[in-house]
Amino acid sequence: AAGAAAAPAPADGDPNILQLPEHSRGLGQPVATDGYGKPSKYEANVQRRTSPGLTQTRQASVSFAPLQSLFGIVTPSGLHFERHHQGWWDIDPSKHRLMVNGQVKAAKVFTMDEIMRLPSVSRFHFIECGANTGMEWGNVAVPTCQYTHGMLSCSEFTGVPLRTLLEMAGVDFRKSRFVLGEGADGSSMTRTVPMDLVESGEVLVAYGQNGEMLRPENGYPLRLVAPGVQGVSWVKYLRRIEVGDQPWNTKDETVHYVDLMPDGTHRQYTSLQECKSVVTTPSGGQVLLDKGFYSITGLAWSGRGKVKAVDVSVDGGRSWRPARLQEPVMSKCLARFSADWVWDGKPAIIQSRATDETGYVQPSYRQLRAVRGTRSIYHNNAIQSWLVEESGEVKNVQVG
Amino acid sequence: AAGAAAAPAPADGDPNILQLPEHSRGLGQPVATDGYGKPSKYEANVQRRTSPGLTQTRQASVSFAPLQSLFGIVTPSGLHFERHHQGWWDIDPSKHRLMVNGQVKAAKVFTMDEIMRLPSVSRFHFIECGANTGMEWGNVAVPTCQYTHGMLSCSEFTGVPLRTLLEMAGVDFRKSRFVLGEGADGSSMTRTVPMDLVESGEVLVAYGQNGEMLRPENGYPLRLVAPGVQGVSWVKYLRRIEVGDQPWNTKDETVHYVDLMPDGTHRQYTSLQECKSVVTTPSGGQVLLDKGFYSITGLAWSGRGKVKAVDVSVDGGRSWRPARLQEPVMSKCLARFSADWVWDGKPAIIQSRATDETGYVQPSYRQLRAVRGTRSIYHNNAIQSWLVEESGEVKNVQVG
Amino acid sequence: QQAYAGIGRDATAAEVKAWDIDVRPDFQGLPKGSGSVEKGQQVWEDKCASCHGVFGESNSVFNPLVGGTSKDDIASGRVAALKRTDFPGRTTMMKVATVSTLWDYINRAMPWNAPKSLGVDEVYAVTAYLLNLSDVVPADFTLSDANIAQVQQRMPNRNGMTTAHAMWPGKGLAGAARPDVQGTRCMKDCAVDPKVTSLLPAFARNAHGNLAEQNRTVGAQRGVDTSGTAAA
Amino acid sequence: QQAYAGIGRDATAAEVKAWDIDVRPDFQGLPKGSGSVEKGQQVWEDKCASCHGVFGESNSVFNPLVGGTSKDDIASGRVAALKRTDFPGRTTMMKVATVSTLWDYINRAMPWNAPKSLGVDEVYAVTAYLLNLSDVVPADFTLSDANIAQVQQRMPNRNGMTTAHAMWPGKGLAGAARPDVQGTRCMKDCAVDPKVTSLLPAFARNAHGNLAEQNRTVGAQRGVDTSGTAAA
Ligand code: HEC
Ligand code: HEC
Ligand SMILES: [Ca+2]
Ligand SMILES: [Ca+2]
Ligand SMILES: [Ca+2]
Ligand SMILES: [Ca+2]
Ligand SMILES: [Ca+2]
Ligand SMILES: [Ca+2]
Ligand SMILES: [Co+2]
Ligand SMILES: [Co+2]
Repeated sequence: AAGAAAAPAPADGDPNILQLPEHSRGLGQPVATDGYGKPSKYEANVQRRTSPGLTQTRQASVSFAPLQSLFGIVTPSGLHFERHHQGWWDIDPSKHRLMVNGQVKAAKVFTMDEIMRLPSVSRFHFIECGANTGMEWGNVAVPTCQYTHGMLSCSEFTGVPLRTLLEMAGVDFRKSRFVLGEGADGSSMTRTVPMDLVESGEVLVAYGQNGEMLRPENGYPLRLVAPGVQGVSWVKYLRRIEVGDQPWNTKDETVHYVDLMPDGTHRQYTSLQECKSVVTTPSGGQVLLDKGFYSITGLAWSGRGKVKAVDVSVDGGRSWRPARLQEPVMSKCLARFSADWVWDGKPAIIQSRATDETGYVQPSYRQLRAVRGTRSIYHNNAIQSWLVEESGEVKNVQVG
Repeated sequence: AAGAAAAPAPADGDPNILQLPEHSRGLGQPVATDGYGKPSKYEANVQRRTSPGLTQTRQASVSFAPLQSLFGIVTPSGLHFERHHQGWWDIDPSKHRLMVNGQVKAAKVFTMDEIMRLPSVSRFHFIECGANTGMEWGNVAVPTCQYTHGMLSCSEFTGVPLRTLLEMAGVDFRKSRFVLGEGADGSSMTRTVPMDLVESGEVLVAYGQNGEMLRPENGYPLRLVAPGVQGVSWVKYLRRIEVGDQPWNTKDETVHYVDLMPDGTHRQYTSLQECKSVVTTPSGGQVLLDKGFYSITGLAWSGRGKVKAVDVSVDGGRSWRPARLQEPVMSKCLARFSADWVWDGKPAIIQSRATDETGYVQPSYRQLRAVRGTRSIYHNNAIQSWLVEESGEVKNVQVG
Repeated sequence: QQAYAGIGRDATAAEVKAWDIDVRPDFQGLPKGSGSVEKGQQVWEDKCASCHGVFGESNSVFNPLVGGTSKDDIASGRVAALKRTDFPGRTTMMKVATVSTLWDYINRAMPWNAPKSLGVDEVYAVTAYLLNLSDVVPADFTLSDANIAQVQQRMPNRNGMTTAHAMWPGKGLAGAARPDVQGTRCMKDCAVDPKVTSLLPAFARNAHGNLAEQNRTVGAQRGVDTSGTAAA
Repeated sequence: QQAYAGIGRDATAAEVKAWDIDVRPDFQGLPKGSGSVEKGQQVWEDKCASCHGVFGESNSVFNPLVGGTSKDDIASGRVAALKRTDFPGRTTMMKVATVSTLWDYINRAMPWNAPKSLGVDEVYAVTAYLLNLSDVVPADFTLSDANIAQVQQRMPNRNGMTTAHAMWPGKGLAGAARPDVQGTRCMKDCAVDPKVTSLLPAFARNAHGNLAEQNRTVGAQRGVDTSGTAAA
């Protein structure tokens, strides 16, 4: 097999063992060298990246999380994918305000100080852009899982259930079945969110992400967290919530994030991210160093609740076996799966297929396209295939 | 009440609303401005810090995590507490090796490439230094929970169960009841770990932390993860595991991390971190801006398993009520609790008290000192008290 | 409320006015005003054309806004070109179903580098200009709060939207009880033909840069060195 | 093993020798060799005294290594001063129970800025010197692998350790089935006297810097401004 496998140790032993390294023979660096630390210099390849040609500007654009290099379910906040429509800002939280208005007894204004005084919850949830894997509807377009699936991240979010704020303003849940979230950036992103999700307590007005405040790129100091719903609804720099009795049909609800069907109609308000999975190791653009044992691992998720099972195939889908799921499996959260594999050096096609607690099974490209065609752009949750060639090289492919 | 409460809005409204901010009227920054992002500039106060006078050098020292500013249970890796005995290093992972030797059929050497090919697990665990809260055994010594409890962090760790490696080397679990972990830094930290924990599959040879590789300060590229056990046993820069039939009595097992009892004996091998909790908001060194509603929140944990309950008192321990526990509560992991409180502006003493699934109840200082005196240095898990003064100022106190 | 005494306060009327800018399909939120196509062309050329092209056709800063709609579409309320798999792009005017959306979005977000800088009448005018470019309104038209509901009746894709699916996570709009697509959890001898049907061409291997530099340098695998191949 | 074919390899003898440096209380792992107190003094003054002081008494880089032990302690194997609550510090020699620990640690970690640079005989010698400073061995003593077990019998705190507790998370050493301390889950009218018994003195408020700068500037509370008070 190809690749940069470590040279076999000489007869007496590996020089990295026999000659004690400098760090075993010296004094290292002091505590608090960095009051806020950073990754090793040897991790410099692990970066979020843009896909050339995808957008014409970098402020209305996307950067993709390097899923191929991540472990477990938490996305380091520095590598969280980005999607901006009019660029990102670092907003002074002492000047930021949240307004609640519309169909409420009294419109309200909250400072960040006040929001952070209210009872909060902390929950792990995935966020996926509705356009994730969108470039692959028609055919293979990009080489690695960073680009195929990297508009996906998962964090522990901390915030106040939006329900609490609506109750403070005086909401009538029988009358008002829709909520508008609006951002404070240039795009002032607006999206309609169903009151059902708000009423359940799931939708949060969040300030915390992975133990610290949200990152500026992810909406500091306040964003909407709408578990299971596509990322665009997780309005960043959240400045206003309006309560109403009908949806708003905003630009990103009728011109984008609408799914073009073969009959020329657009499906609108397809907000939910259906059950999906992807093998991240090994994955496209990698090369296996050797034959032998590998642990196939990847991520599975569902906007409808918990992942119930993930199956893995190494023969392009002819046969499958159940993968292990890492506990705890949480609702509307990434789940990490793994399966043992001994690579015999022959070509193999690796796939994963997730099933969620509602019984929904992730479809093949054939099954998905049979209904939705190839031009939807959004909500491509088809089974991903990686071809392992004899050279060890792994390629993004689609199988017929 | 004292403090910098926001000025009341003028009659027509808050200028932060009436005059649209710059970010609502302009174009923000592009995606991937930072391939690896960082916190907002407004979060600059949230740093790990040293406690002046605690150690004579900064390479054999500690930096404390800012618990007072953290949310949920995940500690951002950049704020993870540090404890070095001979400084930290950024080790080239391609040159790092792990040796397994001692009472095994064949001593083994593994490269990082090889370790990362094996089946891995990802689990959330707390790590607490055995000396956490050690400065407070006799009396109040430091002002904030960063210094009283900040040798505590919690991450999602990814790695290979040590059991897997020992089985590959050929271990006899009946004969070998102890394991030595040894680091590759100057201190080559060595600690004895019980085989019982290894056999259970809990002890990991870990390379991942919160989705990415370990940070250099936390042992990049490899560390031992010994859930429930004090941090010093989580050997960083792990280079060697020796299997044996008796403990090693290393310097940090007989000169430090031993607990001095009133009778002049030292308890040795007190490795386990018993059930403990601390209110982080509000906490020492803070000032409440106003009377009214507050959400008291904090962290609870136990080295023996899951936290079962946390109670909160605001009258210095005369009366208590159960706090809410944030799901999921995981074994040997931080749990976030919260309780509603309306501050009437009068002095109050806030405390939390955790109970774990074994039924162990966190003790008061009186209960703890009755058995262990005041000179143990290690394993101070007494109930913490914060005095809220009429001014709103919160002070670290001990109650009699 | 009593439970959280001291947290939050009532918004003033001026505050709500300053921020409550959304315009709904039923035109709730639309301020009174008007603007002609002619004035709109002026605004457009001054403040919009540099990015979107004089006729809204440019693809250099964003996708084209105008094009792909016909008089037939205006009559039927369905953009026929959306059915054609051979039709290259999809312009804004091909997709947008509600005129309120254009008004709301231009008002809140355009010009891109100076959002919320237009006056109400400028928004009416430039919206009128875009509608005229698509033949929705004539060249001598003046769009206003009074006639915008009629204009809605001529939007080329006004009947092109459906909520007949199971992907609205609430009750209000759900048009289908069950997902439209469903996989099968076949475990062996599955009836598939695992032939590779799509693969990146060799010349495109380096279009995303050298993949060796996009993978960790340690672990079960490396990134493939694609530096030898040409960028697309 | 078969399951993970191709992962890991047998270590060579030279490799194990290079890294397997630990010395256990039963002296497993101790290499043959010897060193005199006199030679130890030389090594000490050259390579150790700058940090630990000529007599191991310095508190400037680390806690004192030597002091606080007596001839009586050597006889009893219990350091009496550890019982005294009025005794200020605890030196290394007061605590260390096993001589192997000293040998092992000096060999692996000292000198602090050049660990693993000492030869085997130098480790023996400097260990002998430290033991002599504590009167464990006489000034003319030569410590060696042959006599180190006898020296162990004179370690001042050799009987000072106990594992009679429930905090070893395994079976091997657990000396108690149940935790020594147990709180009480009293919920009301608890028999406590919530009087403040310990508080930081006012002059120490700023000893850790200005707390206003150590808290977030937004949220339910701020850090207290302690900049007006003197540092300790
Ligand atoms: C500096 C460049 C620039 C200028 C000037 C500009 N736009 Fe835009 N426009 C954009 C970009 C980029 C987008 C896409 C934003 C996004 O992705 O959300 C856009 C989006 C739009 C859209 C929505 C298109 C769609 O399909 O999403 C409309 C309508 C629009 N602009 C109209 C205007 C009008 C009217 C003006 C002038 C008043 C204007 N633009 C000025 C760059 C510009
Ligand atoms: C440059 C400073 C420096 C030099 C030189 C130095 N030491 Fe140390 N020594 C330290 C520090 C700092 C520690 C504490 C390390 C830690 O916290 O783990 C220490 C710890 C020790 C300890 C353990 C003490 C305890 O209670 O943990 C011994 C024994 C020791 N040194 C012996 C020596 C000997 C012998 C030499 C010379 C061969 C030496 N040291 C040279 C700084 C030094
Ligand atoms: Ca208030
Ligand atoms: Ca409105
Ligand atoms: Ca384009
Ligand atoms: Ca190999
Ligand atoms: Ca050994
Ligand atoms: Ca000291
Ligand atoms: Co978007
Ligand atoms: Co330590």
